[in-house]
Amino acid sequence: MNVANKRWSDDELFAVRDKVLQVWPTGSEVDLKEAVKYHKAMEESKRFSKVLAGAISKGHTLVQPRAGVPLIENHIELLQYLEQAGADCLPTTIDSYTRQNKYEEAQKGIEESMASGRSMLNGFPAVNHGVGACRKIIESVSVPVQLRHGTPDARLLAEIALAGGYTDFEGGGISYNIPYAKDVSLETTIRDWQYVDRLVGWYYEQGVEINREPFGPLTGTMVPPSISHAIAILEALLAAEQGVKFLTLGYGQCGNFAQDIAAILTLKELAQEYLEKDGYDVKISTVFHQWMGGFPQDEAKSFGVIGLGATVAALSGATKIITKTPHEAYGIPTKEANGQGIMASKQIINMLQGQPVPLTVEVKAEKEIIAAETRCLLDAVRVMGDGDWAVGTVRAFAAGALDVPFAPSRYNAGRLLPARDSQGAVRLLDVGNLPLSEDILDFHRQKLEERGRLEGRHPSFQMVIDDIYAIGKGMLVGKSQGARK
Amino acid sequence: MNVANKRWSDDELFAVRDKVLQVWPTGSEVDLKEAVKYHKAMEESKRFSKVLAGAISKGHTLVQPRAGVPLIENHIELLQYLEQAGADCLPTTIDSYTRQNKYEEAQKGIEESMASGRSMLNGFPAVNHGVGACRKIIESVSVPVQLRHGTPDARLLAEIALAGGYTDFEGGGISYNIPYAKDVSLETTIRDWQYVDRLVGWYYEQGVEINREPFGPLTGTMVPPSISHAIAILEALLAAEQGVKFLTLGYGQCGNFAQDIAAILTLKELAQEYLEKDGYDVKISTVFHQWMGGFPQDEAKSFGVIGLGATVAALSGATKIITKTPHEAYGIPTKEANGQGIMASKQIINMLQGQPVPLTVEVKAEKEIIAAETRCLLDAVRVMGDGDWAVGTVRAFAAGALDVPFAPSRYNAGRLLPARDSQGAVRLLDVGNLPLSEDILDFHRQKLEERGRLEGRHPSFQMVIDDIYAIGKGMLVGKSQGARK
Amino acid sequence: MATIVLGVIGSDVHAIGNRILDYAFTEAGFNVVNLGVLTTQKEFIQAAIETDARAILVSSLYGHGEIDCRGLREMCIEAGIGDILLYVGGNLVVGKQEWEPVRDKFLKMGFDQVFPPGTMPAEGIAMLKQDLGVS
Amino acid sequence: MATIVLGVIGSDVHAIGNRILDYAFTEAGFNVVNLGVLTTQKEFIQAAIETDARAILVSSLYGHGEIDCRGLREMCIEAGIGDILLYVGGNLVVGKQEWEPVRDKFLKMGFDQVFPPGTMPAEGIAMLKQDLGVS
Ligand code: B12
Ligand code: B12
Repeated sequence: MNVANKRWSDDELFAVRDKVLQVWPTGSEVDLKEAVKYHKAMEESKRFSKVLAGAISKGHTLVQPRAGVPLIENHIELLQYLEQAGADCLPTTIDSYTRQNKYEEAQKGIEESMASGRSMLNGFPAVNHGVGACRKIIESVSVPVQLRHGTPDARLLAEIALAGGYTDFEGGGISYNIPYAKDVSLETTIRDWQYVDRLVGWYYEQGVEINREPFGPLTGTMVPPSISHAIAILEALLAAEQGVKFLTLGYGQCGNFAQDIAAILTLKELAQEYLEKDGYDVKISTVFHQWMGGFPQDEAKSFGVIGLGATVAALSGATKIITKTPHEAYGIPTKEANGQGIMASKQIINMLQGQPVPLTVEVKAEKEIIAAETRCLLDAVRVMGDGDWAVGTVRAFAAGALDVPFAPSRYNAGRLLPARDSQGAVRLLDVGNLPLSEDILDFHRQKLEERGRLEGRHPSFQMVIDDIYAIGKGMLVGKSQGARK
Repeated sequence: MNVANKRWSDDELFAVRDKVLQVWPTGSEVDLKEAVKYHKAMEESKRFSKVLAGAISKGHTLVQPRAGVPLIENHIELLQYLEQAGADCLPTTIDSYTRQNKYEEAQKGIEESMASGRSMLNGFPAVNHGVGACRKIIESVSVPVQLRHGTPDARLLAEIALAGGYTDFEGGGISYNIPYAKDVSLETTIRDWQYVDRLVGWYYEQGVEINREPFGPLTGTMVPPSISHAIAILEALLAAEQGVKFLTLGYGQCGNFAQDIAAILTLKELAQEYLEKDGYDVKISTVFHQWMGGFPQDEAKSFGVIGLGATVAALSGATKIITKTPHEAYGIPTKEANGQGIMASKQIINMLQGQPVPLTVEVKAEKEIIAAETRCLLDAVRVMGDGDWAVGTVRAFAAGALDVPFAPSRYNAGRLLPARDSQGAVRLLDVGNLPLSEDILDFHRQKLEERGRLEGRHPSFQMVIDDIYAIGKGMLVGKSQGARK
Repeated sequence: MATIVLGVIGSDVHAIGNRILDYAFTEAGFNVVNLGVLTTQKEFIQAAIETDARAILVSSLYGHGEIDCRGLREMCIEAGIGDILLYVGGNLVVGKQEWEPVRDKFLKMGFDQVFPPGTMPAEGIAMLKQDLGVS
Repeated sequence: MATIVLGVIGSDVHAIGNRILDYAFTEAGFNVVNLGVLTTQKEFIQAAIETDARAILVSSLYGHGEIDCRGLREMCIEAGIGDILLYVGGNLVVGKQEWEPVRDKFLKMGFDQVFPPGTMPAEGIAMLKQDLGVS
């Protein structure tokens, strides 16, 4: 095993660092000492850790869109527009070539975008643009900006983004591998993300607070809460070991009211429990992702999906919500469509501000099942790793004891098959090798049998497909028609 | 007192009827016997009472828009479009001249609309168009159609609409007077609505089920649930006495999650309780009105308001929701905008289908307070009327023991002043003469003092104004700025 | 201070904006004669004459404003108060229409100021003070 | 029945549609060789040659389809499978764009059929059976 959950020494970090910075010319722009100075001169209102803490203490839910376009000036214009539309914090979403470290292709995309006057990339290629460009972005808005991406190896990207003044960096060794790669081993990505986390830890030791955010929704499609919770908590533990002190843990809306509220509540409670148990002192916030699966084509229906997500996010007390847009089913939104997603969501969040979390019996029941499942998973990982979370993670994925539905990675067993119960909660149709207790397995079986009875059919892969298409057809639970129709 | 809650004899009905039908030439088109035959030939899927019963048994929430344009063909086109957009039941919304029985002006509006090719009326003038036109409408769609208006004296309108095949008729002697008139006495409107209810009762005796729907939201602006509940239940009692067997009771969204859910639950429970106590056997359904106050100008923000309303309606288990549109702040919506309101709402309602009502401690607490208040009001009405609900209603309004905020009628005391507490629930700032118990008054006082403390100001009319403007500014609870800014 | 007549014209019962306008213009120092909802052209003019008002503020929310407001200026002229200030505001026409043509239509009818949906009272107050030369 | 090669081109990792297409085309009787996500042009062509496939079905969801698909037909020709059927579908370009020009762009690149966002597998299956003359 080529990885262990053990804090890197500064020497280890800086030895690797030299090579990382050489991968692309802009690496040479990074001057850590100067970057620390730059961060220290920044207003607190632009620092993610502070804004998140403020939201928690006031009980607010912050609104953040996704957004990134290839050219600097356009990206600035976009972010300013979204701030105007009411975003409480902003993103820079990175393009897919950069995510795969294909900086030459990103360069081609930049040039073609310039030439054609259209965006030819699906995000902002921050590595190609470099440190100075990042700072221009940070300086052009008055709220915190986070780097959002999906990059298995984000070491150079992190160097440039942090030196460039970003105060929050998304991703993790599991969540930016399994849904975002095909052939990259978990050992590699866990190590590469230890680098990122250690870099963030190093900044903290210099007095600079950087927030980190594992990518909660994973494949965005019927991921059972316990799966995403287990992975989020593992990434939290790995990050904490490297010195990360501020973490936002995420969850992608599943659609069932009670399950979604319970998920946000348990995410924070369980993370705190596991981090404390291992002796880490970390500030935890949560982020609720509006519906991450396929969207309806119709814009009004999309507003419906967005509205339900915003309502649940606000009622759950999530620290932050990531919004979608009425263009979701088609393509990268225009700035106007992106602003509409923000405004619709924020209207709801403001209206629900200060209203208590609806702790119903159903929410309590879902909390119990999510917590029990997550503990089964995490405890198995610990055992499989002989007490080492990193080793355990690698082994658990190899054994299918951790398994993400619909993920492209060949390091993911891909045996898990989720389906909705009759009320739309995500349950397990095929549990694969998940180390769940008999009680829990029974629970899932019963829930899906109940649905099968109501629909007069046996739960099968066709049911899963129907569920995937359901939202596009204006439902949450798929009716028997699906791909054939 | 010129009114009593006593069933009209057929003779009484038919004596008045002769005069009613003479008010406008189309009155002569009404042939009751033939109308009964027409109704009996109608498919059950187009009868409101059946569709409502079906929704209740399946736990569905039906989606219904508001819609009405001056010319027949356009109105049909509009309804067909809205059915296509997903409306489960349809409306015909009547114009404001017809509502005030100004049929000459309505005629002018029809003619000007024809000449200009634009709608010059804010609804469909059904009396002017007559029985045949109504039937054309009913026959052009495949779902039930309800007549929606706001007419203090709706006797002729009811004759034409029921003979025209409508199976549901909105309004009531209180709810279509106090918010819709200035100078019409409650005695007059209660009598005129006894006529309508008796006519509906007469149809029932011939075997034709017509549903009736008191107008729940009243002025649509911070109406405390107990006020609208008391009035809805009074109208239910008055209707039941005349032989009405199917009633949909309504409530306009106040904005606080727990209060809104509690309102729908108590509305049905209390109505059933009072109707049973008086020995009536009536089928009760409920309707949740999406936000009835001033809307935000921005369409995306309006979608937010719509989304929250749809979510709460679905979770509350209301039988029906009346939708708003992204054009609300501007004017009568285009058919497209109207369809968008339906589609956004229906997406959410379908997604939440079958999910349980969130019975939180806060919902339970709101249920108790709403029930206690409503009972105070109704019991006072009974006492004031010496056991006669009609007499009691007239006297209670005269004494301010029933009082609707912001209502134009001079038969309404207008002393009641509602304001939101810090979580947005509608409370009483000035209780006027409402006969509420000391406990309840204390509760309201405390809630508003708490808000005052948080905002560092004394509750006042300025706070009420701020609350009225709040939604337009993207909030539920008004911050201290309001009209002055 | 100056007396003004306020009301909602025609068969319109929208009372909430009217109540707030009453409060806001009174707070701003005007002597407000509020006729409330369902007010006819004749009632506006009679009240203006009786109270020697400097301006008539008409609201129309429900969409029939175009029909209801026609001829008001002419009737003022006939009644001998032809140069009284006439303001109108609200949701003046049916549907979401472009604002400029709507405004022009009402200006042509003889209104001195026309206010779009969502106008805050402060804007009307500032304009009225300016038009009346008071502060 | 006919063999087809399926995959998601370029740096695109959207795996869900690919999994469903695999299932649906297999159910419809095709012999599906699924290369999954992150597939290069070369890999598509090699697989087509190796398996003697009748069609290549390319998905692109993430917006870079325009860059990634360019030259695929030419490369097929070079590789000696110039007249293999080429299908493409997904969210082919960046942003919500008008469909006709997008389709034309990909037709001009040499694709035989181009499918818009939200296409159901059944439509692709019906078209492929028609183009291959099978049923
Ligand atoms: C789920 C999802 C993700 C998941 C994917 C998980 C995984 N590994 O599979 C995650 C969260 C990881 C993700 C990441 C990203 N995504 Co994404 N994603 C989606 C989303 C919401 C749903 C996709 C989906 O699964 N749909 C359900 C399946 C069944 O449908 P489908 O994929 O469309 O495929 C069907 C049809 O298109 C058709 N079809 C497809 N190909 C072909 C080919 C033929 C021949 C035929 C006949 C039919 C056909 O049949 C399929 C089966 O029915 C879509 C938006 C949407 N559609 O609502 C965005 C979307 C595709 N993503 C997008 C983007 C940009 C990204 C990111 C770059 C992040 C970002 N900037 O936002 C990264 C890309 C990472 C990468 N390197 O590829 C954009 C693409 C933009 C564009 N084209 O302009 C979309 C459209 C969202 C948006 N509006 O911005 N995404
Ligand atoms: C509450 C409401 C009702 C309540 C009214 C209760 C009552 N008695 O007051 C009820 C439910 C009864 C109702 C009924 C109807 N309504 Co209504 N209603 C509304 C709603 C939602 C809010 C109005 C409101 O109170 N706003 C808050 C106040 C503070 O703002 P305001 O009224 O706009 O007034 C402010 C400004 O406009 C400005 N202003 C107004 N006049 C003037 C004048 C001057 C000189 C100045 C400077 C400023 C100014 O200052 C005011 C204070 O800030 C509006 C839509 C909206 N705005 O969101 C529809 C709306 C006004 N109603 C409408 C309609 C059509 C009706 C009905 C005919 C029913 C129907 N077909 O839907 C009936 C009409 C009955 C009748 N005969 O008049 C339409 C009008 C359509 C149009 N113009 O094209 C609207 C716009 C909704 C819509 N989009 O369809 N309604």
